Amino acid sequence: MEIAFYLSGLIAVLATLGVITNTNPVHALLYLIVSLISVALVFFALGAPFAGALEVIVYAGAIMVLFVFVVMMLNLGDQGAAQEKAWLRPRIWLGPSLLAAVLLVTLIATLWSGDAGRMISGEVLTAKAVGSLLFGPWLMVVELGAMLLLAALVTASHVGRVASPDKPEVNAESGARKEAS
Amino acid sequence: MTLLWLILIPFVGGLLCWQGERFGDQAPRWIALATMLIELLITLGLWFHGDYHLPQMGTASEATRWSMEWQVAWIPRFGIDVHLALDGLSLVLIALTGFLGMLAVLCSWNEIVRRVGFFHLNLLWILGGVVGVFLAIDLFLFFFFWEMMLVPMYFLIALWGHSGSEGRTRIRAATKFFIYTQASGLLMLVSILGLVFAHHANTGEYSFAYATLLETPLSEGTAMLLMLGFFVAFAVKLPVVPLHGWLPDAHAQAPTAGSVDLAGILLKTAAYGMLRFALPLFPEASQAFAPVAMTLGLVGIFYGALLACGQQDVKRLIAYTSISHMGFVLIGIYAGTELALQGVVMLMVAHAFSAAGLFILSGQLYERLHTRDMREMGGLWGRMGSLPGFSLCFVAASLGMPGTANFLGEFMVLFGSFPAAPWTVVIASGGLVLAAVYSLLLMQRVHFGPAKGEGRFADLDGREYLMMLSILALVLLFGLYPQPLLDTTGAAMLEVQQLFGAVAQSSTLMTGAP
Amino acid sequence: MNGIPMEHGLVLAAILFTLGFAGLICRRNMVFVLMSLEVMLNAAALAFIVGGTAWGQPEGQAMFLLVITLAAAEASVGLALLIQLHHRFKSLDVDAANRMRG
Amino acid sequence: MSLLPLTFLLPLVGTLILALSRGTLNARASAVVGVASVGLAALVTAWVGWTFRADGGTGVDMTLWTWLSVGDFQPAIGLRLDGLSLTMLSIITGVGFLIHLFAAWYMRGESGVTRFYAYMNLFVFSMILLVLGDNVLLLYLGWEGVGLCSYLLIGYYYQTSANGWAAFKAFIVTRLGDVFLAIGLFLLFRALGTLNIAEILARAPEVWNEGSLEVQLAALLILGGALGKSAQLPLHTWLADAMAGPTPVSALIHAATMVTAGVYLIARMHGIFELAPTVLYLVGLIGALTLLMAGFAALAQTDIKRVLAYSTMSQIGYMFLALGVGAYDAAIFHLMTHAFFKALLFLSAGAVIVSCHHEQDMRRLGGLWRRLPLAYAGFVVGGAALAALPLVTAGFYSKDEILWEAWAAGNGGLMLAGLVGAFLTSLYTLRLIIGTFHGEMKSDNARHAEPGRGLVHGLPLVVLALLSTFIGAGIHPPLEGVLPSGPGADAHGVGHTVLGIFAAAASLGGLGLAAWLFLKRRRWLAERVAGGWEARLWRLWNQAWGFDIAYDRLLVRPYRGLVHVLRNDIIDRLVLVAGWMAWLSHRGLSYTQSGKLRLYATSMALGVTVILLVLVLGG
Repeated sequence: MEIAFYLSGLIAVLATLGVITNTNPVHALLYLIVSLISVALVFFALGAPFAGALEVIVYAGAIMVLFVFVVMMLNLGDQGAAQEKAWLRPRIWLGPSLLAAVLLVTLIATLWSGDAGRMISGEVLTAKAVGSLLFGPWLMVVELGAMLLLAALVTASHVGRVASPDKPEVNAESGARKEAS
Repeated sequence: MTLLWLILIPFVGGLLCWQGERFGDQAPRWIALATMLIELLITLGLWFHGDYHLPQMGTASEATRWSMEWQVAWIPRFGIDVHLALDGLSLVLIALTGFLGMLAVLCSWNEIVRRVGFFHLNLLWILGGVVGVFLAIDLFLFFFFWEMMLVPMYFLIALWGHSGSEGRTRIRAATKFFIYTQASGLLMLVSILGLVFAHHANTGEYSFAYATLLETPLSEGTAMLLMLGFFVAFAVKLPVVPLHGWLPDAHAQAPTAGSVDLAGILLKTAAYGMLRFALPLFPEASQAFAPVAMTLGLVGIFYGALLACGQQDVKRLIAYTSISHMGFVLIGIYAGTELALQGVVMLMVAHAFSAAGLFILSGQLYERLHTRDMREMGGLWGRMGSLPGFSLCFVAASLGMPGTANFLGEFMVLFGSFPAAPWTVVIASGGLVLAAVYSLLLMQRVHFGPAKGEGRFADLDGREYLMMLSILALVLLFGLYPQPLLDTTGAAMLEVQQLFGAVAQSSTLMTGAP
Repeated sequence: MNGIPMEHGLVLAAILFTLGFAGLICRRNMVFVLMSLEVMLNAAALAFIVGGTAWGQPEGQAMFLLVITLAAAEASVGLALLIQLHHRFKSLDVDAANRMRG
Repeated sequence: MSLLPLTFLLPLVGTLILALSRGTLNARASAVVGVASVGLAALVTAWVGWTFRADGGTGVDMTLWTWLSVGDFQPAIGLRLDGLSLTMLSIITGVGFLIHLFAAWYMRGESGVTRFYAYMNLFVFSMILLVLGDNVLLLYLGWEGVGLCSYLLIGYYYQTSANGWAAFKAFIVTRLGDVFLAIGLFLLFRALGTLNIAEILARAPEVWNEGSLEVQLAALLILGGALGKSAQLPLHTWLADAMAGPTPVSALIHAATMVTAGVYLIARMHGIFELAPTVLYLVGLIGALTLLMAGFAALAQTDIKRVLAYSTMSQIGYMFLALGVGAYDAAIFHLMTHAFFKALLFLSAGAVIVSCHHEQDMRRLGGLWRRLPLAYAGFVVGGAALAALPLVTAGFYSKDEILWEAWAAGNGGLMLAGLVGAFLTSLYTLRLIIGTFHGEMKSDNARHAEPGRGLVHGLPLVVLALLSTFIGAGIHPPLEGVLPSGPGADAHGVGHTVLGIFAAAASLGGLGLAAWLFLKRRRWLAERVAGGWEARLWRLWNQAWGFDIAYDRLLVRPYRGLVHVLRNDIIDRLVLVAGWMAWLSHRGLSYTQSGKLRLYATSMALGVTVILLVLVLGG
């Protein structure tokens, strides 16, 4: 079980590295899916099978499919990959990576400064426990989540329209700017 | 209950004006006029039927301090009440508000043609806020009305103002006015809260009531800091010189009614605030601060007068004269003798009349000449009927010609302050010469000298003539027979004097030097 | 067989989060930015799960559910924006959409 | 019930009628209202004077109402009639009526006559209040009121800017004096706790020792007020310019009444000055200096009215001299005779000016004595009185008394100054008459002079001419008991006669020298004055010793400079610096709003890192 945790953890880290360094969106997406599945394995190893299942179904399944659709719809060709290469020069990524490294070090240092020693035994917390929690005391939170999803649905369907009727809006905005300045 | 109505009438009247616009442009004007007339009549009724002499001032207990009171809880958790009370001082100032309100409505009769209803809504709401300030004795309520006045005034300047020269737009003037007064108002809020917390620390109870806070014991440093918060808020509104920047712009760019209200009433709320709150709440700190305040008053007198001499815009000139006159008010307030305080009331009333008169006249000049630039005037005496004559009278009032109320005000302040601070008074008297200089410069530049053109302008019509004559009559009446006014405010001023002067006797700070 | 130390799980979450963050600030292509965001959200979710299992409480998984909801909402709105970006600027460069600079 | 209030209420009613008429009154009706109100006031004054005599000179005290009452501060609108105020009242209404009457002739054909009479009546009203007020505040009301009317009347011809500025100057300079007076009043009230004049005079000796600092200061401040109003050194510069007003105004305000208010004030407050002998001596000294300074200045003027203006200053200098030696009654007596003959001179000058189509420069007049006999007669009689021609003129008696009192007080220096002044007076008076009425006519305006006709023209001149002779000197102001008698009052001996002879000699000597110089040696004089040091001296005298220029350099220009520097409100600009800084920081911060998403994320991460680091390292 520990082996499963460490192994899938390693795979997750490597796959994520692949996500952020790859220049081809489709390849990157595949790496991301690998990363998500290995995290799902981590969940299983930790004893949260419900979460692991959801991770696979929702994350690696639904959300990633959405990404794939979008990438396919935009039809990013070879010159896209070339541009990605141009954007990914060491001069550009070195600074941010350094900052990220510092952040990581700080985070780990923070972790170690807290009280350590709690072990995860891997006892399984079943979907039943989660369900009775969610539809018991956390009912409000579930409803809020539902609202959030609804709002996201409305927003996405509005924003995502390609022929949005906002040409006059742009004009109005620039007009307002002229007045203010 | 009458007191509540005094506040509500302008607000309700304002809403009626707003909606009355549906029935044509004349409707809001008549409604506003009627509203202010009712307000004035109620006040005068109170004046004639009430007794404001209140002889037993020595034992100033709650029962005798106010002539009328009205109280209802508002936010009990913090000890905030809607607590209104009336004494002679508030009565006089509310009557003044009513009268000047009528004048403001009358003088914008032909001037305002756009959005008439909304204009009168703003105008009346300012006046309602002012009345609230004069009546509120709950500090939170006071602050509420204090801030309440600003918003409609902002709109009044921003929407119906005139743009001045050299990039002095009305929006800028309005914004400047709002920022100055709002920022200082917030400082006052901090002071009020500080006072309330100090009281809470002493007694464990929250209270914003004036009478309760009056007895809060404060350490010397705290009292000074809190007093300064109040002082700065009032000093901006008065205005005291380093903080006067908003006034010339706001006065000059506001429509005539706005200038009349600003100079006539809004400035008086500051003096009222000092008399009602800053001095009685912090007598020791105020006493210690008095030399500084008087020096600021002196600076104001001379600075305002000097700047008035250098202006080309009629309304800016008058605005700076207000600064100069308010310097006398400040000196009188902090001299703290009974005579000086009564003089302050007198001067406030007198300045309200004379400044209102001058502003209305410059508004009428503007209607005829379409300019406020004095370089384009001159030789108007024979060309405008009786307008120059009235200008002369109000200029004379402004320079403190005896027989006018301004003279009595200034001289009472000076007579009263002389025992307390002789050198201050001696220097301040020099301001009388400068007052003559700027006042006569106004006459000389506008009405005397060779005429700049042919033909005559329209004489004052009946409305304008009546307006000017009524102000002039009041100026002369209070100049020659001010006793009814003085009797009314006497008790209130005596109380301030006792709160403030009691400290003067015990402290050795005020031995003469300014 | 005494289980996994909680710190190890959290360190894993931290590494994933930092990697996602590095991707977020390195990449200019909005597709990658959105993917990096998914990684970061996923890392946060992992931290919840680790916490929940370490104490043996189901709240960790409940929070995970919320995070996943959030991620779904974010992904849908983000992708809609991506389409708009592509449509308007003919580019996926997030820096192209900087009209809101002061 | 005394009729006393009517004396000032009638002019007030006149003012109100004229002011509120809004142009409905024509010139004739305005004149009728204006003249009649003062005429009625003069009649009432006569009645009041008669009852005053009949009552044996006890006077009247009337309190109309309490002006205001706050604590001790209780000035009343109250009147006090005694010998002094009755004298002044008679001069104001009597001479004032004659001048109003003359003005009806002078002002015909002018525009805005209604305004003129409104101001004139207001002036009479204020002046009467000044002399009748029983407390200093009411006196101050009148004091400022006459100043305002003076301002308005000097600037009556408002279309010319210079007139307006002359009026402006007159008001500001006198206002400067008024401020001193006001401070003096503050001091008096603080020390004595009253504003009533009678009480002030009664309490002053109780509170103050003779010569104490405070009383000296009070006297000095009151003197400051008097100097401004009476155009004495160093506040005298306004009077010559004040001649810009219509001539009746100069006669009434700037010769007969208002400018003598300072003399009245000092006489009224004599109790204070008695306690401050140093200041009293200063009064005399200033009077002597002014009379000499103005005498020389009058010698070098070419404008008729300016000659008269400087002579007025000089004559008031005599009055101050008299006050300075404690001869209050002599001062008031001279005030009265001066009012007669100077009003006569001004009205005659007015007659000349109108007849000659508003020409008032001596260099363009001359030879008018045949054409304008009445004006000439007025000038001769008035000039004789001014020059104090012995025995026959009123001026001789009053001036002689002043000189005698100065001598009797032991002030030989002041007396000598008076004698020199008398000599100068004769000199410039005859110069004026010769220059205006003799020699050849020097301009068309003079050649086409049209003599004035009618009763309103003739009557005032004749009456005033009569009063300027010894007849006027027969009127003795009823001042006993009001003012302390002078030092030489009861010592009319040989010395007085000898001094009278000296004074007569000075006067006659001046006349003789003037006749010789201006009739026989005119060309020689003109040559002398054309160049060299004489020309410089002439210019100096013509500029009245250069006070105007000095004041302009020392006071007016720095003031204007200061105004110019401050004009844009420096403090406001300084406050705006705060706003400017806010704007700068806004610019700076808005620069960071680059719209680059990754920068925002980076800065956020930086923040998180820093906070965490602080927590880790700090905790």
